[in-house]
Parts: sequence; C-alpha cells; structure tokens
Amino acid sequence: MRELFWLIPLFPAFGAAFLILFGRVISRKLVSWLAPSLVGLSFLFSLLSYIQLNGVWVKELFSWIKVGNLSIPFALQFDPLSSIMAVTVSGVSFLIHIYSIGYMANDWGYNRYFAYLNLFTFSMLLLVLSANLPLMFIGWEGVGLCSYLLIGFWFEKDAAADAGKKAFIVNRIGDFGFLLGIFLLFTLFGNLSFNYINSHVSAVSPGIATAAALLLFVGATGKSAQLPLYIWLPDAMEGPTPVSALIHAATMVTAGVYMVSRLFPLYQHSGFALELVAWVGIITAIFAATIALAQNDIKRVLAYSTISQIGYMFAGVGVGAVAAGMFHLFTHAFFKSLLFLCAGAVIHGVGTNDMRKMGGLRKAMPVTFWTFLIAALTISGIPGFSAFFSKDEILKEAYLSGHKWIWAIGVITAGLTAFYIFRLIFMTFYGEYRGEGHPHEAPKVMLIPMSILALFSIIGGWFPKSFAHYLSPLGYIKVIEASHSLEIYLLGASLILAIIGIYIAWLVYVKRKGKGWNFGFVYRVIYGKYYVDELYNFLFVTPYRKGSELINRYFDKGVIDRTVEGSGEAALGGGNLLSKLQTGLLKDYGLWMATGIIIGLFLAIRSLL
Amino acid sequence: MIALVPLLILVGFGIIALVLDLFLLRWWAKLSGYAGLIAASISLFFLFSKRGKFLNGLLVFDAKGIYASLLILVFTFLVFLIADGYDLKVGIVEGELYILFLFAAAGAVVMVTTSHLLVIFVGMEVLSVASYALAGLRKDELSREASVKYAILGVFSSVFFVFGMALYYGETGNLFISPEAVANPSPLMTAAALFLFAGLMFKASLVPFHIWTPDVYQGSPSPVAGFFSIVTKIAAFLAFLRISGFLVNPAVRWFLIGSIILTVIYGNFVALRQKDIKRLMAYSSISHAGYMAMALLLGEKGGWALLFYLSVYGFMNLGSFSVISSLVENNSLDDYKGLSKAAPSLAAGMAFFMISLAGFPPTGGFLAKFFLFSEVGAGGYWWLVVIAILASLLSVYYYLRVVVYMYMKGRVEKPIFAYFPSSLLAMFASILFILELGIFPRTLIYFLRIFI
Amino acid sequence: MISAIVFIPLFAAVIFIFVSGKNVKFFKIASLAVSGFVFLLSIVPFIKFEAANPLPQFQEFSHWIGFGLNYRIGADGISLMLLLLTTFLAPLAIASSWNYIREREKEYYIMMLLLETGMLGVFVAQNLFLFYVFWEAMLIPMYFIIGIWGGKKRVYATLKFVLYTMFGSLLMLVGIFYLWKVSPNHSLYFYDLYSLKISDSTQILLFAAFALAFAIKVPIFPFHTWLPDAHTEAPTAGSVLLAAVLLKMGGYGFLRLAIPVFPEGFRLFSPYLIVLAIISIVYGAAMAFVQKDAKRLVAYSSVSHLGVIMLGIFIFTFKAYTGGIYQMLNHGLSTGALFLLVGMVYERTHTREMERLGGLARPLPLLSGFLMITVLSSIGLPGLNGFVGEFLVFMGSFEANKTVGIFAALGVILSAVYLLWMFQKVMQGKVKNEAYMKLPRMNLREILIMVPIVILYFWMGLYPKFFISKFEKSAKFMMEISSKTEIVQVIDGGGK
Amino acid sequence: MWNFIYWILFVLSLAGLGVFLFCRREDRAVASLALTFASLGGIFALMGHAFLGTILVMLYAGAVIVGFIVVVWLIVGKSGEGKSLVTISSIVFLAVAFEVIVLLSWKKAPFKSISFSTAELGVFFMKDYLYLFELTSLLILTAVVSSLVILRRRK
Amino acid sequence: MSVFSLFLLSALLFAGGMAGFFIRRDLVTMLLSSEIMLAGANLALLTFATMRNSIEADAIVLIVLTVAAAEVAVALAAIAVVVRRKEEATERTVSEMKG
Repeated sequence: MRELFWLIPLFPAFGAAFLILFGRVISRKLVSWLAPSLVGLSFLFSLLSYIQLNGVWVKELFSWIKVGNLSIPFALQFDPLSSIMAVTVSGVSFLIHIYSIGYMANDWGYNRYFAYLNLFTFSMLLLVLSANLPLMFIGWEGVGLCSYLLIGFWFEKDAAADAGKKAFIVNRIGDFGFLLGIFLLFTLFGNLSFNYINSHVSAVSPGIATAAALLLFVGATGKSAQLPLYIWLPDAMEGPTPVSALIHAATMVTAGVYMVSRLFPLYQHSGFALELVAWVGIITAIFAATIALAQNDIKRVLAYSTISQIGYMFAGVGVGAVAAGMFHLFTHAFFKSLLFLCAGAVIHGVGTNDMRKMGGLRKAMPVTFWTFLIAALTISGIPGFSAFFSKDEILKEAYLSGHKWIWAIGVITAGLTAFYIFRLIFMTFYGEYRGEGHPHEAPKVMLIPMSILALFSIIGGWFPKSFAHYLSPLGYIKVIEASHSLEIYLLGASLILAIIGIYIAWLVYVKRKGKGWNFGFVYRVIYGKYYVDELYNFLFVTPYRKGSELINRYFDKGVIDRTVEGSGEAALGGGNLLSKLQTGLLKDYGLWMATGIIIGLFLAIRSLL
Repeated sequence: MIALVPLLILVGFGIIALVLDLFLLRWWAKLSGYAGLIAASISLFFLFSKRGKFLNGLLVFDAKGIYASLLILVFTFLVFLIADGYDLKVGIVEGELYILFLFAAAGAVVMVTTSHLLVIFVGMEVLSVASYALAGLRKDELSREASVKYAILGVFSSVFFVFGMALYYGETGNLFISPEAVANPSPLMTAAALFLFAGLMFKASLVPFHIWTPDVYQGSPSPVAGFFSIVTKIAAFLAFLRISGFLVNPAVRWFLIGSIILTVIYGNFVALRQKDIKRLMAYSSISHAGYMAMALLLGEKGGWALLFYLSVYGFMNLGSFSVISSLVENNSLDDYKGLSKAAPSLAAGMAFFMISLAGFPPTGGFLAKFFLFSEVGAGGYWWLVVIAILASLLSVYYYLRVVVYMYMKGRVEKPIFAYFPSSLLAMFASILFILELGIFPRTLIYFLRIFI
Repeated sequence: MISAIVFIPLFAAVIFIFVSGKNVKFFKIASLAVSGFVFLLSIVPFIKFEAANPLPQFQEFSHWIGFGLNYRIGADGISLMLLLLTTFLAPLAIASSWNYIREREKEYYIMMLLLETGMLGVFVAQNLFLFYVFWEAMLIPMYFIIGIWGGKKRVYATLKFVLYTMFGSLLMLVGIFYLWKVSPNHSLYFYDLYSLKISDSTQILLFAAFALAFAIKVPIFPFHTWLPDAHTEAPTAGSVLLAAVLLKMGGYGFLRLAIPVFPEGFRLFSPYLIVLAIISIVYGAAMAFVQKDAKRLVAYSSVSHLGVIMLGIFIFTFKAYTGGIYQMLNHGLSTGALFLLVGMVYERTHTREMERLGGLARPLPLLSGFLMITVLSSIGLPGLNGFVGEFLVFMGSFEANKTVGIFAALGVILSAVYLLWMFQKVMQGKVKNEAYMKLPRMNLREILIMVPIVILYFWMGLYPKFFISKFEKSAKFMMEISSKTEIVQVIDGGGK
Repeated sequence: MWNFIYWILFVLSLAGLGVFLFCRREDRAVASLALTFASLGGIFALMGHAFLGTILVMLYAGAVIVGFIVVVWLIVGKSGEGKSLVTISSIVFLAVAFEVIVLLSWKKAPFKSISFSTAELGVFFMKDYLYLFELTSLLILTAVVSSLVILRRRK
Repeated sequence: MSVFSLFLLSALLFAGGMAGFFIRRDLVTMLLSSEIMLAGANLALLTFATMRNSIEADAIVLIVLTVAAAEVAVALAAIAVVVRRKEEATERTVSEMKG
C-alpha cells in the first residue's frame, strides 16, 4: 500500500471531474452507484494503508511551484495523524453518500450534488494527506469552496445563497491569516514541509513562532468556526442536511484541529499560542453551548453543539493532550454526523426544521428515535458511550496539566450540552405532535448508515489508550497516567453535571410542556445569539458597503473624475473665451497687430537699458 | 540666368492662360496652367545642379530655395486638382482662378529663392495681391468680406515690412541679408528685425498677426483656403529661415518665443469649440504654424526639420481640403454627420488626414512632429517642447471630434456632397504621400540633412 | 518569423478593405481564420524558444528610417508570453463578436485585425521608437471600436480614453526625444538604453514622464477613471482585448523601459508606487463592490488585480517580479473570460444592470458553471491559475516588507467579496422576469470559446512550471539590469 | 530762406494729417491728405531727390488721392451735399501749385547732399535692380488681373 | 533741414497713420492711413539715404511706391465691391464672421 496510498484522494477527484463534465448526460442510477463506490474505494484504501502503516510514508508526485528559492512539491504524506483523519473522513463521507441517495432522491440537482460531494471529499483528503502547507492550503480553500457550493446548493433560495457567500467570505478571512502565516513561516524556515518545520522549530525565537502560530490559528478559527469567525456555521444550515452532517460536523470543521495538531511542535515552542488555543477553545465551547440552549431550529441547535464540541477539541490540544483532542475528534465525527442524519430524517419526515412544530415522533419514527437517543447519550458523556471516554480524557488532561479553570468551564459546558441535547429530544420525540400532516419513517437507505454510525459511536470510545500509543511515533504525544482515585473523582464530576442537565431538561420540557420557563431577558439575549451577527454587520459589513458607496459617489466620481472632466471643460471654456477675441471688427484686428508691435518695441528698448 | 527658367515658365504659361481665357477658351486656360506647373517643376529637377547666386545676388538659387519651390509647385498642382471640379459647382465660371493661382505661385517662388529683402517684399506682394482676389472669388457676401479684410490687413502688414526694410537699410546700407549684419545687436537692428518679423508673421499667421486667418479661410472658397494654408506658409517660413540670424539677439528671440507660446496655446484652445470646419482648419493651421516657428529658433540647423514638416503638413492639409471642397460649401460640422455611411471613401480619407494631423504614429504627421520637436529640444528648448506637446494634446481632441461627427453620429437626411474625380485623385495622392513620408522617408531625410 | 506574426493581421486588414462589405459571413470567418493562423504561428517561437538564454531571440533588424530609428524586433521570455496571450485571446474575442456586432461588420473586423497588429507590435518591439509607434498606433483602432460599436455614452468614453492615454504617452514622447538625442549615435535599441549613463536629476524627471504614461495605461489608482467608462461602453470583444492585453502594456512598459533605463528614478519613486499599487488593490475592490453595472464591476476588478501585478513589479524581489508577470497572463485570461461571459449575458438579456438580472443559473446552467470557474480563478482559488501568481506576489512583497504584504493580502478577502456578490446577484436567487427562463442556451461557438480558457486555468494553476520556466531567466535578467549591477553573464543560481 | 520753406512744408504736412484724422466729413479729410503728400514731395525735392518728389506729388497727390475722393463720393454721394466740392478742389489746387513752385526751384536749395542725377538712377535700375524691375511688372500685371476679377459682376 | 526733424516727421507720420487706423470706423480711412504710414517709412528711408549718399535708396523708394500703389488699387477694388452691394463701407458691414 506504500506506493498506492496517494490514490486515496484521486478516486473522488476523478469522480468529481467525471460528474462535472458529464453531469447532465448520465442517468441518476449510474450516479448513485458511481459516487459512493469511488468514496468507498478510497475508504478501503485508507483503511488498508492504516493497517499496513509503519512510520511515515511521503510520495512526491511532481514539483508544483519552483521560483527562485521557493520550491513547493505536490507531495502527499501518510503518517499516523493523517491516517486517522483519512479513515474518518472517507468513512463518514461514504456513509453520508449512501444516506444522500435517499435524502436527495427527488431533487433536480441530483448529479450536481454528488459532483460537489465528491469534490469535497477529494479536497478534504488532499488537506489531510498533504505534506506541506501550500498544498494543505489547496485543500483548505477547496473545502471552503465546496462548503460554499453545497450550502448554496438550493441557490434559488436567497437565504441559502447568502449563507453560502457568507461562509466563503468568513473562511476567506481565516485563509487570509493562514496565508500570512505561510509567508511568515517561509521567511523563517525557507521550506514549508511539515516535517522540516517540526524538526527545525527550535531554531526560531518563541516570539516569532507565536506570531506564525497565531496567524495559522486565525485560519483555523475561520475554518473550524471558533469564536471570532464562527458566525457562518449556524447560517450554513441552509444547505441540505447530509451536507451539514458531512461538512459541518465530521470533516471540514475539524480541519483546524488537525492543522494545530500537525504543527503542534510549533505551538508548543511558542507556549503562549498554545495557551491561547486552549482558552479560545474552551470559551467558544461554553459560549456556543449557552446559545444552543434557546434555539428552536433543530439544525441550529446541532450547529452550536458542533461549535462547542470543537471548542473542546481545541481545548484538548491546547492543554497539550493532542491524543485526547484527536480522539474526541474521531468519536465526535461519528456521533455528531449521526445526530445530523437523524435530524435530517426527522426533517425529511416532518418537512420543517422548527422543533415547536414537532413532538411525539417516538411512535412515528422508532428507528430514528433510538439512534437519536444513542447519539444524545454519547454526546452528553454518559459512560459506556464513546464521547464519555474522549471528552473526559480532555477534561482529565486539562485538570492534570494545571489548567484548573479550563477544567471547570469544561465540566459546566458538559452539563449544558446534556441539557440542550435532551431538550431537543423531548421537544421532538415526546408530547403530542404539533405539526400538520403525518410524519413517516425515513426510507431504509437512510436508516442503514444511521444505525452503522450509532454502532460506531458506541464502540468508538472503547480503546482510548491504544489511540495515544498509535499516535506516539509522531514524537510529541505525551501520555500521562493519573492516579486512579483522581480519575474517578474527575469522571464523577462531569457525570453528575450531565445527569442534572438531563433531569432539568426532562423537568422543563416533559412535565411542564416547555411553557413554565421564565422567558426573561437572558433568554431573549441567548435566543438572539448575543446579537453577534448584528454586531459584525454593524462593525464591518455596513461601514464597508456604505463607505465604498460614499467614496464611489463623492471621491471616485466626485474628485478624481471631476478633475479629469473639469480640466476638459476648462479647456473648452477657455476655447470659448479666447474665441471671443476674434470679434470680426477690422479695428480690433488692427489693434492686435499694433499691440504685437508695441510689445516688440518694448522688448527692444528693455534689452537696451 | 538659367536659374530664372522655372519662374519664366510659370509666368509665361500664366500669360498664355490669360490670353486663352480672353477668348473664353476656359478649358484650355486650365490646361496651360497644369502644363506650366509641370514644366516648371521638371525644370527645377534639371537645374538642381546649377545652384548659386545670380542676378547680382538678388536670386539665390540654393537647395533650400529649389526644394521649397518644388513644394510650392507640387502643392499648387494639388490645389488645381481640388479646384477642378469645385469651381463649376460653386459658380466660379472664369478661368482666372487658375491664372491667379499661377501668379501667386510665381510670387511665392520669387520670395523663396532670394535673400534680398526688397525681392522678398515684392514676391510677398505679388502673392498677396493675387490672394486678395482669390479670397473674393466665390462672389457671395462672406467671400467679399474675406477679401476686403485680407486686403486691408495685408496692406497694413506690408507697411510694417517696408518700415523694417527702411531701418535695415539705415543700419547696413544695402538690403542683402548678410549673416554679420543680422547678428549685431544695435537698437536700430533689433527694431528692424521686429518690423520685418511683423510682416512675415502676418503671412505665416503667428499669434499677434494671425487674426486674418480664421475669417479669410472661412470666407474664401475651399481650394483657395487650402492654397493659403500651405503655399503662403512655405513662402513665409522660408523667408523667416533666411532672416533667422536675427534670433541671436535676445530681445527678438524672446519676442518670437512669446509669439510661439501664444500661437500654440491660442490656436489649439480656440479650435476646440469651432463649429465650422474651415475655421477649425484655420486654427489648426495657426497652431501648426506655431510648431514650425519653433524650428526657427535653431536658425539654419533647424531648416531640414522645418522643410520636412512643411512637406508633410502640406499633404495633410490639402488632403483634408480636398474632402472639404467635395462637400461644396456646407462647412458646418453638422453637415459631416453620417458621412461615413453616405461616402465611405471620403470619410475614410478625412479620418486619415485628421489622424495624421493629430500626429498619430504610423502617419507622416507623427514623424514630422518627432523630428521637429527633437531638434528643438536638442537646441535646449525642452520646456517649449513640453508646452507644444501638451497643446498638441488639445489638437487630438478637435481632430478626433471631426471623426466623431463623421463616424459616431447618425443623421436623418443624407449629407450633401459631390464626387469630383480630380479631387478624389488629389485625396488619394496625399494619402499615399503621407504614408510614404510616414513609413519610408529615408531618401527624403538624407536629402534634406545633406543639402540643408 | 515574429514580423510575420505581427504583420499578417495588418495585411489581412488591407486586403479586407477591397472586399465589398456585403457578404458579412466572409469577414467573420476570414478574420477568425487569420487570427487563428497567427496563434498557431506564434506557437512555433514558443517551442523553439530556449529558456536558458535571457536575451531577446528571433531578432530581426532593418534600418527603416535610419538615424537610430530602426526596425528591430525580438522576443525574450516575457514578451513571448505576452505575445502568446494576445494571439490566444484575439481569435476568441473575434469569435465572441460574431452575432454581437450587427452593423458595419467589415469595418469592425478590419479594426480588430489592426488592433491585433498594434498589440503584437508593442510586445516584440526592441527599439524605443518602434515601441512608441505601435504603442500609439494601437489607440486608433481601439478608438473606433469603442466609438462606433459601443454603448450609449460611447463618444464620451472613447474620447476620454484616447485623450487620457495620449496625455501620458505624449510626455513619454518628450522623454524619447531626449533619449534619442542623448544616446550614443542615436541608438534607441533597448539594450543600448539600459547601459546609458544619465544624470540622476534628469533620470528622475524622465522616470516620472515614463511612469506617468504607463501608470495611466495600467491604470494605477489615481489615473483609473477612464477604465470603467471605456469598458462599459466598449463592445464585448473590445473590452476583452482592452482588459486582457492593453492594460498589460502599462505593466510591460514599466518592466521593460521605465525601471531598467532609469533605475535611479525608480529607486526614488518606488515607495510611492508601492503605496499606490496597494491602494489600487483595496480601492479597486471597494469600488467594484458598489457598482450597479456588471461590466463596471469587472472593470474595477481589473484595477484591483493590476494593483497586484504592479505591486509584484515594484516591490522588486525575484518571486514577486515573476509572480507579477505570471499574474499578467492569469489576469488576461480570467478578466477576458469575465468580459466574454458578461457579454454573453448581455447578448441574451440586453441589460447589464445587476438589479434586473438574477437566477440565471437555472436557464443557463453551463454559462453559470463557466462564470463560477472564472470567478474562482480571479479570486485566486488555490489549484487554479490566479492563486499561483497572487501567492508569489504576496510572498515576495511579504518578504520585502511585512506591512506591505499584509495590506496586499487583504485584497484576497475583498476580491472574494465583490466577485461572489456579483455571482450571486447575476446567477443565484429567483429569476426576476419570466422571459429569462426561456433564454437560449450556450451554443457550440460560445462553448468552444470558453473551453480552452478553462483548460488553461487548470493547466496554469496545477503545472505553472511549464510557463514560468520560459520567462524566469529573462525576468531575472531584467531585474539585474534594473538594479544596474553590471550585466554579469547569467548563471543559473538562485534568485534574490 | 530755404529753411523757411522747409518748415512751411513740415507744418503743412502735419496740418494735413491733423485734418485727416479729426475731420468729420469724409471727403474733406481725404482731400487734406493731398496736402500732406504734396508737401512731402516738396521735402523730398529739397533733400535732393527731385525725381521722387515729382513722382510723389504727381502720382500720389494727383492720382491716388483723387481716386480715393471719387470712391468716398461714391459712398458719401448718396447722402452728402454738393458744396464741399469747391473747398476740396481749392485745397488740392493750392497744394499742387505750391509744390510746383518748390520743385522748379529745388536746384538752388543749399542742402543738396546727394550727387547723382536721375539718369544714373535709370542706369542703376537696368543694371543692378533689373530683376526687381521685372518683378514689379509682374506685380502690376497681377494687380490688374486681380482687381478686374474682383470687380467683375457675376453673370 | 536737420536730419532729426526729418526723422521726427517720419515718426509722426507713422504714428499718425497707425492712429488713423483705429479712430475712423470706415474702410477707406483705414486704407489711407496705411498709405500715410508708408509715406512716413519712405521718408525715413530717404533720410537714411542722404546720410549714406547711395543711389539704391531712391530705387527702393520708387519700387515701394509702385508696389504700394498696385496693392492699394486692389484693396480699393475690394472695398468698391463691398460698397456696391452694401451702400456703406464701415467695419460694421464686414463683421459677419467672428468667433
């Protein structure tokens, strides 16, 4: 497999190219066979190479840019870190391809949808397998592009188009930082391949390293929707649900975490950057969790929950526990995509996203309900399910590495997570049905991937220790053994909070039918998503638009154009004025000549004096 | 005495034409006019080897003079072609048009081939007397006014020239333009220079003395205006070249520089808003006169650039006048609207002339400007070149404005024009010459730089 | 060989004059055939060009007017690439105007061929006089194209275009006079001018004159107001060639003339020029964002993109320099394509007001696909051609001066903003009026125009070495000359 | 005594000029010019250029000015009154008569400064200024033709 | 009969002629005033000749007079044509073309 691992990204690439070129021509059946099988193939290949992996495989296909002392090869690298990502990405994407066959069955853009999905898988795999930063940047922006295409898939809906554009632009802002990071790294190291940077990081002063790390982190926040640049993710729910499942749960948003862990030595070397990553992560976690409490759109809730879970991952990596962060990423990919798929099934059945119009779907959609419950239990960290191990691993590492505050916030967020996820369950599956029409169970082709994912989200968490050992060859993975009693104490704390959360949710939404809660000022603020969107608009978008309009009307047309036209008109006016001199009267003509002579004489006399 | 031959041929055929016209053989008179011009120019070629001073110094038959006379004859020939169809259309029945052209050309040849002030004066008078009549030929109200204005101002300017001659004579005792006489900066000589310049600047239409140009061009018939715009200028500038020795004297030099700056600026600015094509051509000729006058600042050294510029300018101007006269006296720019659809060849020709007058590269106009301005610049007047270049930017506007009217402005009724075979021939000939001068002028330039 | 490439269109145009204007079909096919043939012909020097030698190859010389004004043509790496860009785009532009131009086809195709000769001449001229002749001769056909076949305010736009450019080039002409007089035995051959010793103060003046002429042509920030008018009023093919090739002449002029001949002047002016380039990037993007008319938006976008190119050249590090030149080619392709597509939309809907357009992706899926790829290429999506150029320029400028790099990279965000905004306004959302649902699909001709361009996007994006290696040596050589180090024989070492 | 005559001529010419400039009546103004020219002729004679003096008096005072008077009458005639004829003719007559006297007696004037006779002038013309002599004939021919062309009435 | 007085007279005549050109409105006066200026110039020429005692000056004056006469004749013809059509010949009648 050593020689063939570079084929992994090329299968979906070929798929995407084929579908784009001949999308209009081939039948739906062929597409629904071709697209998933290609992704399946690449999943198979990544699984095989995962198994046979020993050490680090690097394959340079051709030299992409070679100008002066800058040379960027088109090189792919397969090592433990990227192997995990490759497997998760291709696996989840394969399942979602199958799920989409059912979900998108009666959509007129069917072929176009699968083309974009394949393109996305290709870009994500390229991002994950790239051996140097610029190549990763191709995947990085490619993924941004596909999220733009897929969010704005139903482009006839203005909201979708706006959301797509917003997503791309916010990502672009992140990429701006990422690009500057690449430049800074190049000026520092002269070579942009990960291995080179990681090995030579000590040669650079921590201050510069912090700057470079932070710039890259700006890119990461843009891509993984962390605090400053998270605003695009909630709107990204306009796209089809499988898209949200794949992109906005499992793969794209985790790219930031992968990038940080890939360049972990750089962050470690800079120290301060690592702290910042941790704190940004944990604050985003709690911030997003609070917003999720009050959302009524089922997909918005899941979106905010994704943001907060990724916040956890960043916190994990930030406190130095790369293995824990990656492990949480691995498990999160499964249960979060499952949550989204179930939400998809619910929407497929009910036809609306608004939870207030749902309720009592337990009987109507039993399989969806059960898979949804499993995922909910996992996410709230109930022992026995995968998230319990990964999330608590992070909290343990945080506590042990001295970040007491981070641990505390983490635990509170766990409680909040449990509350909003069960609020969602109770509002959708319990009580009586509040919407019109009769909800029906999703078709089998959707249920199978959901159940597989449910299975994974359970067994996924059973081998935390081997996960760390698997990553150890990377050299910067440290495994801390905590005293048994301390571990129990930590686990207990988050467990209790989770149960309290569930109970409160049960109390509010099942017993008092969701009316009792005092919809005070706090609720309205949370519901309004802290008005962050409006703030951004107020601070950046409107001034930019208004400012440019003003400049365009008054400065561009007013000043510059005016000076140009003004000089033209002045010349014409001058022409008119001077032509008045030609009065047509002979007397004046004589006067002209006389003045000519007089001036001449004056010059002559002056030259004498 | 041989050197007199071209002049004699010219005047001889003029008189034959006069006699023929007496017997109302109008066509024959024209034919003898053509014959006279051709014979004279051929004689010039033969006599090129016999250069020198004749008739005790009054007739200077040097390379400059010969080339200028050749130019005068060629351009008069072109004017003949243009006038050929035009005159019947406008009602100038008499044959005198051609006779007057011949005599005027003779006067110009006289002016060009001498360095004696009195001969220049008499040549100038022959030229202007014929021009007063030519200006009035159209027999309508404007034409009469043009000839009266030209006559009176002409007399007025000739008096200046005479007074200049008197002072010159007072200082040197004879009227030969000798380099050392011209150079001494005594007050009398500066005054003499000023008055002589006044007379010549009137003819060359440089600013303080240009005021006759617009009205006379507008009033006189188109071929005649064409004739004025180039033949008078050649004669005036050659005479100027002869007495350019005066420019050593700072007062005189600053007087000319001042006039050049005013000419270039005034000529270009006023032309911007002109509605009548002939007035526009008048102002364009004023501004071109300003450019040519710059070559005078270099004295003898700038001669070749001046002559090259004159030759190219001649073809450009007469080409445009051939088109203007094909539109037979409806001269406002609105009459040119939609010409490109009605008469594509005329419009294309006019557009070509306008573009070459504006000085766009592939045409001769650019090359002429290139040589002229670089010579003047090399002479140390870089700032003057910059002013002239910026003024010529204005000229691009009004030249292209004519093209705009022809190509880019539609019109309801068809423009009135007539296809005269001879003026078409003149037009194509000028296009060919401009392109030839613009792209393959090597032989001409070698000739000019060696002999002048 | 190269003279043939340059003058075949001219001969064809002259022959066209004598063909009667009635059979329009003949003109369409003949002009396409001629420019197509010229393109094929121009591939030969591209192949035969050996990259290692930076000096101009395929030189042809004749005395022409003598006294230093002689006819000398040759192409080094940079001019070869720009030559190819022109010959590649000319047939596409001509093909795109087949049913766009309804009246006076004969004059139109004559003007297009004359324009092509003018453009080709500028890039291959090695003598300053010849360069200036082509530089201005090319204005006349453009004047007619915008003037006769343009939109409503065409007269104003075309006069403004000609006068503005003339203003700059006339000042340059005065500079040429000076050089003609000063240079030893009146030689205006570029490589003689490079070794000319001029005193610093005159160098500054001359550089200012040359820089002004090229800055107006590029256009850099304060001199750009002619561009939007010229573009909105020009017919599609006109604005394609105007944007794709004419604007490059400004950059080429700086690169070939202004900087190497007056290095002292350049050293004095370069900080201001860099600042202006950055302002053009940001300003162009901001203005593009608020335009109502699609073509004006694309016009301002080319102001912004050219800001990037000029930054590459002014910042004067090797990577940025090569990136700038490479970006010239990319910008030519992507903006050319943008204009072609906007033209195709205009042909169908007869309006360019973005308010009235919308939801065209449904009736014109293929066109919206092409527009998507073109928008991505001009945004600089990695993997496509735009990215390589911008990446090099930004990296080079970041290396030279951090703040410059940061502000320049800002353009990455802004360009995404207005281009996606335009894409959404034109293609996405609901169809504004029902008639648009039944718009005619892209016919074969239009597809055949766009396909080669898209292939080039990917080819230049994924395998740029193929192109960069051709002009890399010449670029390094140009830089060495411009920094007045003695012209040491070009050794194959790493660049600065 | 001769000085006295010279100063009379001097004053007379300036007087003629003054009348010409400031007199309202057209014809009288033009007539006064005859006086100026005549007195100028006298001065020329006193200076020794008798030939030129006579030409000036006869040619200018006689022919040219009278021609002008005719044209002025042409203009004024339509509206002016007749009696000014007497005054005009008397001024002209007086001026011419006075000049004739001076011309007859210039030989005795003391300031004869030039030493050549009119005959020599003729010879000079034929020898040095021959070319110019021919040119003036060409000029006169052209003048005649052009004035005829101008005056011709459109048929 | 001092030379100075002669120069004074010629200067006065010249200036008077030039003034005449502007004072009176009608064309004939303009023409005449040119004649006066010309006479002044001739006088100046002759005074130079007396100082220099050369024969050439006479020839020059003679030629200048004939030339001037011819020119004035044509100018007068032009004015006559205007008068024939327009009854009066002031500069107002010939101010049709301007600008």
